[in-house]
Amino acid sequence: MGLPGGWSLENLLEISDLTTEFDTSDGVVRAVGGISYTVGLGETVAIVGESGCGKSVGAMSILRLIPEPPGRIAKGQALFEGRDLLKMSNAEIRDVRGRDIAMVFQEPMTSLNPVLSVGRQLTETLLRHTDMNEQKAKERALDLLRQVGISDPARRLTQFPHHLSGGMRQRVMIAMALCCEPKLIIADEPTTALDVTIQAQILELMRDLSKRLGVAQLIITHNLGVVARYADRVNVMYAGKIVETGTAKEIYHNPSHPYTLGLLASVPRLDQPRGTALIPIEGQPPDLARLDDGCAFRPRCRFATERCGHEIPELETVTGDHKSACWHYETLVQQNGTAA
Amino acid sequence: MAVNETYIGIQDEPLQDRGWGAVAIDLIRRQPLGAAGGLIVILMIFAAVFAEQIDMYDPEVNDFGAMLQAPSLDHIFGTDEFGRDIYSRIVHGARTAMLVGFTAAILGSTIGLLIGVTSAYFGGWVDNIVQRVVDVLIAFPSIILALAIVIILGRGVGPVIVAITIPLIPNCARVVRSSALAIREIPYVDAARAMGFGHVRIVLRHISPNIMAPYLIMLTTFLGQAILAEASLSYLGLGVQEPTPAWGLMLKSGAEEYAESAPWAVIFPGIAISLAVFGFNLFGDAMRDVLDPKLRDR
Amino acid sequence: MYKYTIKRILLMIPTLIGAGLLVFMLMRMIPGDVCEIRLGGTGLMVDKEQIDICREGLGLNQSMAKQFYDFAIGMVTLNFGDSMWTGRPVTEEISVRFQLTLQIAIMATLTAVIIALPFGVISAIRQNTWVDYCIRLFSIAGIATPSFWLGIMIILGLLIVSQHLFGEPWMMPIQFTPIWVDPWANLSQTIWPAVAVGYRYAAVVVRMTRSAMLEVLREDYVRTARAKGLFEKVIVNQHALKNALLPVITLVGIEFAFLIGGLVVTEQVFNLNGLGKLFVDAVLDHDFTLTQALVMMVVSVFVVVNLLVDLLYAWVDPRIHYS
Amino acid sequence: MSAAEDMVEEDSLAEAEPLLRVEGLKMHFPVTDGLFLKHTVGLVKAVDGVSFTIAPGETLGLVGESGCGKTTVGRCILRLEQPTAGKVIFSGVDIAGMKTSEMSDLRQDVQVIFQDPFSSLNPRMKIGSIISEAMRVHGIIKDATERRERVSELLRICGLNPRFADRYPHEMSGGQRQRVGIARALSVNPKFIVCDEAVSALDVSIQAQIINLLEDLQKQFNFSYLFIAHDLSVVRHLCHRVAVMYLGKIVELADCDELFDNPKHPYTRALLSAVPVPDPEIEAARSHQILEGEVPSPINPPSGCVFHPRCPQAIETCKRDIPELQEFTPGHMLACPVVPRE
Amino acid sequence: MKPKTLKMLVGTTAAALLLAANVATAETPKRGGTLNFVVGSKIPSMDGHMEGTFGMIHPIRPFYSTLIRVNPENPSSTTDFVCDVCSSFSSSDDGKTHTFAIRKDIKFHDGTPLTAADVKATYDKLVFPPEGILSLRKKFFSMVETITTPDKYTLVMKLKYPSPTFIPSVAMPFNFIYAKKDLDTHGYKWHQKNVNGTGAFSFVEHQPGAFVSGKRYDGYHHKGKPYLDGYKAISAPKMAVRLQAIRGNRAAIEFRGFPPKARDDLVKALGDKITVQEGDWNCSLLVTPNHKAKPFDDKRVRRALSLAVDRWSGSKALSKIAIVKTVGGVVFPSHPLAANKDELTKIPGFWTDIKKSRDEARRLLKEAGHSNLSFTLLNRAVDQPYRILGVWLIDQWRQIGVKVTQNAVPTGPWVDSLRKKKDYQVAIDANCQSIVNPIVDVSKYLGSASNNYAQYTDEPMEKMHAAMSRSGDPAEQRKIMRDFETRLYGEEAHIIPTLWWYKINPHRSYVKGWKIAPSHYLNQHLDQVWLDQ
Repeated sequence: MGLPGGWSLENLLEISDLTTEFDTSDGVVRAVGGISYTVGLGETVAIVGESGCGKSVGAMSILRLIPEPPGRIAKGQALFEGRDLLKMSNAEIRDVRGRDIAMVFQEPMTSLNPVLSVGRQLTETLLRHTDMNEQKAKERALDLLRQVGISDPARRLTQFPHHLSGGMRQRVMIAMALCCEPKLIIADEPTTALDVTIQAQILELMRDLSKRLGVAQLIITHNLGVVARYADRVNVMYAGKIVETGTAKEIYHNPSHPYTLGLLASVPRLDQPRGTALIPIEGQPPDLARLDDGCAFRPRCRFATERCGHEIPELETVTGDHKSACWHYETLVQQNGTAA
Repeated sequence: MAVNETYIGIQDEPLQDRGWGAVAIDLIRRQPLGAAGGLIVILMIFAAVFAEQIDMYDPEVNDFGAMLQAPSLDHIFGTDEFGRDIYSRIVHGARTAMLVGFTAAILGSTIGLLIGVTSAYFGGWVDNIVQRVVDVLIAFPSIILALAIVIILGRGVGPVIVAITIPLIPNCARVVRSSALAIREIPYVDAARAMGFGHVRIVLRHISPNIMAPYLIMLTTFLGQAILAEASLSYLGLGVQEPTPAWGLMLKSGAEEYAESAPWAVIFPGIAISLAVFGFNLFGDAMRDVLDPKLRDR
Repeated sequence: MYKYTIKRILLMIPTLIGAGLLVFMLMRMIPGDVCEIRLGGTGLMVDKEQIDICREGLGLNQSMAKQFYDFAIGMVTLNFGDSMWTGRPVTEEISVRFQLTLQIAIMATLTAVIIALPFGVISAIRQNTWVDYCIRLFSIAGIATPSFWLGIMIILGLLIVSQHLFGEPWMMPIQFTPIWVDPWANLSQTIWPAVAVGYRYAAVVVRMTRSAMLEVLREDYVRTARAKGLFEKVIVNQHALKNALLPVITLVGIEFAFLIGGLVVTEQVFNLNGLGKLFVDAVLDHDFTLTQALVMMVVSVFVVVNLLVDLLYAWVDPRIHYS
Repeated sequence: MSAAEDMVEEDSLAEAEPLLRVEGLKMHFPVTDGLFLKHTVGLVKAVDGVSFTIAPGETLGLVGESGCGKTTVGRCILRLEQPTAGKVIFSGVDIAGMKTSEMSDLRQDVQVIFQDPFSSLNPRMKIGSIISEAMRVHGIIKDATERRERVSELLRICGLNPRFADRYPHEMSGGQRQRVGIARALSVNPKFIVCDEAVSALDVSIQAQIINLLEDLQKQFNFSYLFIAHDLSVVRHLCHRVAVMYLGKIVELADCDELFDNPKHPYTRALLSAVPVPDPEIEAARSHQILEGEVPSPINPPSGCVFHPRCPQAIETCKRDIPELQEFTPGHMLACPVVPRE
Repeated sequence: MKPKTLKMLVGTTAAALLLAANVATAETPKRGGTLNFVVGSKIPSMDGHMEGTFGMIHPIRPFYSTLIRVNPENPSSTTDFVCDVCSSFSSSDDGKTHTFAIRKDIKFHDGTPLTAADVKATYDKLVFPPEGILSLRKKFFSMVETITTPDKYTLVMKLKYPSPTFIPSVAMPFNFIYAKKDLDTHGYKWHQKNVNGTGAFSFVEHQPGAFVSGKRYDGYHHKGKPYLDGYKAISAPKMAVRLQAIRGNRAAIEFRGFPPKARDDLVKALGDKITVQEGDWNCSLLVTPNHKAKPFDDKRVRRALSLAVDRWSGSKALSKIAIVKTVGGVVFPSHPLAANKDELTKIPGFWTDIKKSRDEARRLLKEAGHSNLSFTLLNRAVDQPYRILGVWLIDQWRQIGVKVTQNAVPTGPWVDSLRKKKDYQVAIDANCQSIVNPIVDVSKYLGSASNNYAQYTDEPMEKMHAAMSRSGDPAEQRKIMRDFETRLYGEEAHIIPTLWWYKINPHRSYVKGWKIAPSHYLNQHLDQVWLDQ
């Protein structure tokens, strides 16, 4: 975990002021509006938020996988082991991709190339980034498939993605990500498309591998439960900004942003009896093309004051690493405290 | 929470409609080729509608004092072998072309739409039979089919339109069918069925309007194809009849006999055909990009 | 796969029957009569008696049912009869032309594919750049140009240019020499129609390749490939192109089948003694036997090519698992 | 609402005459082959003998993983599919065997809310027409002005500004569309609504809004819901009783809290264990039972108990005998002979 | 028997126009070379007896000989016939017996010697075909009573009545002499696909739809001929291709005829490498009103339609764009029986004052109650000259207020409509014959003729024609012909004439020895053609 109060060399990845924009027919949409966070060595960090809040775009911006045009990384830094990913040449970033930082995507159905065999898709990463020969790469691929718990790996290598079930495919995706023993895996909604029992299998696998291999993980998800179960630290995003960041425990037990608070109150929980009241966040998420220079959550916020209308709050420390981007977090923390 | 009076979305400003100007500027910026195509299409339609107003001579009157004259101030595109003003014939030819093109394209794609949707919606033996018929028509050499139809039906623009339309229908029906098969599975169709609506209502009101993207794309493609088909039929001597001004006819006689001695007789009708088809295709391509990037050619 | 193939082959039968019925009825709906055209078309004096002798000789005075029965039996037993116009066996008439048409179709396909694949791919990767615009304009121009016009211009261009260069106008041969007899004479005749046809063909394929590539490049697995750090070249050539090829293969198949029976206009322009020309002549001459046999042949080629395309499809795309 | 009130309510429900009774419902999709004369070469047993009842004003949750047949059950009740066997008795009438033409009236009693708010509304129709279409076509309200008023009212009931009537679906957000879907279902005054994953596609904050709306509407109009979902947390929150399906069969059916607090079937247990709770401390304390393997193909389901290949408690007889859904404790049905009686 | 050139009709032989200084008879023919020529039609069966198209004549005629033929040295003459397989021929004084002495030095290409029996067998097939066997020329020989061979090299044809049309009919180029042996052993259909003749060239190859090639027959009976080593007749139905082929020297000549612009283009591009031969063509383009369709049963309407057409100025304009030129009456313009200009301009429709003519036309229409006449013109979808003339006629009729739409259809439906359905209102048709044989040629205008599609009966005209056919006196024939012509075109306007076709043959200058004839069917045996290369 990072040192309190600032960036440290232990940080594998340091994102600062990352801003990604898209040109659309409605004008420039700032999907990611200057976010900063860190991922420490071996740490599992979650980015949580609702659809359209920019969490995926933010993650893909790190590896510069945003389609350009219409996308554009407007500014910011993404220091990976001290090197700015955003300033690298195309050749350099290609070397980083798949070797140092690997990605696991949401849709295992579409993220694997349907016309290439599983083996081919696994080995090509190895052949690209290491000096293994075909034979060695194949052995390594077999080993990887075994590691991610795929039965009969030798046969699987010759199969095509459509032969595999969703869970299997996601395992293949993970095996692919592990190919070159990366230092960081970015997992973009890795289990959203899967059933709960499979979701549990996959997440358990990821946690296990991560621990065993010491790989840091950046999990992008909307599922608060998944975050609670697996993440060390959490960044909550809303409308392209990180509105709260802290350890999972802090976030869940001491939410210091009205949005986080609202999320937790509106999610139905398995451990609460039937009929427990849900308190939804009223209104709709804002249109990113029409953001003004106030707090984006203001229209849905019961704490909103006049100040929120013209000043965008920056992340401020609540306690230690726990930060919130709200002018009224103190009021909120107090109220919460009394409520709890 | 009670059913309250604070409606969702009441604080939204109403979605303002952007003006046509803004839409046009946006189109030019994003689809410059498409905008150019649109401009050509508008030009063609304008010429077709206002042919009498913008022509310079009667397009059908022979003037043997002015045979095969090169372009001049009197005849800006020159004259043909009968001394007819080529510019005026092209302007009036636009009317024939638009008539043939639009009628054939609209008929072809609309009939294809209905057949395709019906076939997909009912499935089973209806689909089976329709698909077999479509198979036959697609496999049948289309120019020969058109040729046979135009010979059977005889004179004039009408038979040419029918002859051009019929080979278009199965292509559209097939594309529409596959779209409709997908749409049939979309929940709003289930919702309509759950509401207890009849087949006709579901086909016409719920499925067909949602196949507008492939339909419109087929339509613009067909427009170009129809104009070219008319030219091909003319080349085989079976297109629109003299002395009606028609581009295919003009191009054919020009290209066959006067390509060298009176190049203007072949260049201008050729440009007219190519430009029109070009325009429709550019426009159609842009529409494809806007409406449905996934829709296949043909 | 095996079962699927059998099923597809059986599915050809209704198509062939349908095509047979259609052509049989169409031909008899066309006003005119092969004897009247052949004997009376010249404007010479011809008696009714002579026409009747001719009709009887061709079996045209028999009932429709009998004629159709003979036609159907002929098709099944592969006995296609004699041309009503020349009196030669239909198979002989067709086989003479088939070679030429097939060669042009193959050459045009090669031309088209060689031009279209790289252009389509470049156009897609450089979407909305001037390169893309140029390629798109080039390809739409190909679709927008009437093929006979292009053919006439090619011939005229050759005549004029060669006269300027060599003093003597040069024209391509107007009679077919098989490629194994004289490759040079063969190619100097066939290359021009192949180019004229190939241009339009390439234009269609470029558009298809471009749109398929654009679509594929947006797919998740391309993003996955990028995230693996693969070279762009590898991503385009191996990951994207292989997927984008599927619709292109279909199109090439359909176009190829179309060329076998549809080179009507180009064959006229270049005076190619091919199937397209034969087809038009047969229809215009009311040569029932020949037209019917031609339709059956072209439709057969079409369905067979389609079958091959589908099997190829299955081979390229393992998702299509026929069982 | 207190837990005590809840209990009373549920007691009364149990005794009421059920609004809907499903008996032995089977939906087998044939896998066909052949060219013109199709013949069946196999069966996908999407639903294989499902029985349950729903009382007026009750919500029955139907949970399970994808492919377990829960959606097909809903579609059979809606008669979007023609069931292979079994009865669907609605208000005393068996609608499973009815002809489509006889269905028209019943259609209006049974309505549906779909999962995907983006595809369940016809994009070419304005919201107003979407909601009023059925009223017009079925002649429920013949006067156009009245109809417009009714549309406004329905929109208001569903928490939408009546001005939305003039908008197209694409001009609205997911949550708003889902409200339109609900308003459409309400337009024919149904008694029973099938909610097919009605909130799964929504974001958490919006999901809560819709859940609350569904609850409010039920209180107001006394609907019955068949709530089909895979999200157990939502089901727990919303349903009176819950049925767990696995591969076309109901494996456990019980009152909501009973099922969640006291799951019996090994599958239910694994399912519950797999669902994470949004609280890191609780999560850290929970034991996570990870179910091995995946759901087998319904074309060729395992013999005996369909769950046995993945079941941690499976014994030899499970491979052989198909377990019946039986009352385990009062009100708690279970299809597993292995679970010991306490 | 003394050989003599038969001159049935005496008169000045108006030579066709020969523009370029060609056919320099002083030149000595060179031997060798292959002549490539293009044929603007498909090649149907190879049996001349059952075909009527030049598509068969051009490629096949050189394989065969005929009994007599048009004089190859003077093909533009309409009356100059010479022997081919005969050494002489003569007729009895009553004109009923014609005796042909057959040459003894002739062999078929397969080596069989030719005798009178072969000629008789050929003519038996033509004149008295067995049942089920086509003979398109049967009608031409309706006057023949018997064909006999008194000895091996003598053929006698006896006529039922003397006929001025007999000898020209014998000279028709379709009357290929077949070997009796072939007819006996292979049957009457063998010649459709096989060739065995006595012509200047022997058969080499027929590639269906593409070409026919022949090589020099060394045993040809006209000694020293042919000059060519061989020829290739290449089928090229599109006019543009034929033109380009000559320009690109893929072919040296085309024998049917080119439009004027094509000639100009060739001359412009190739200068003196091109020689042009031109002349009147024994074809005339007609407008046939359907007398059974109202209002064309009214002769005032028909006359109005004829009066509206300005033939004299049309001739000037159309001769620049179409293969028509000469204004003429029913008879081929340069034939002795043809009307001279004075006679012609008296016939309504041929008046030189077009204004007067059109005023009369409008008056007639008004009188008939059809001032706003509109109708559909059935035309043949063939460019030259049908389409061009169609456009011109429509514009001519527009000038008297008649609105015409055109229905140009392919040959099939056109023939069908004219011959079978007879459902047209007004049609464009042509009278196109091979040998100039006016009395036979004008028989098309008889209501009773099988190729007259106007559906009228006109007894006086039938009588006039019968009188002409059996008259031995050219002056009388000419007089009757004037009455016939005036009644047909003027009084009754059964048929509305337009212009005579005009044959233009631009060819490579190295083609020598071929002379233009008044018909594209004639003089196509190619034995006198040589290449100056």
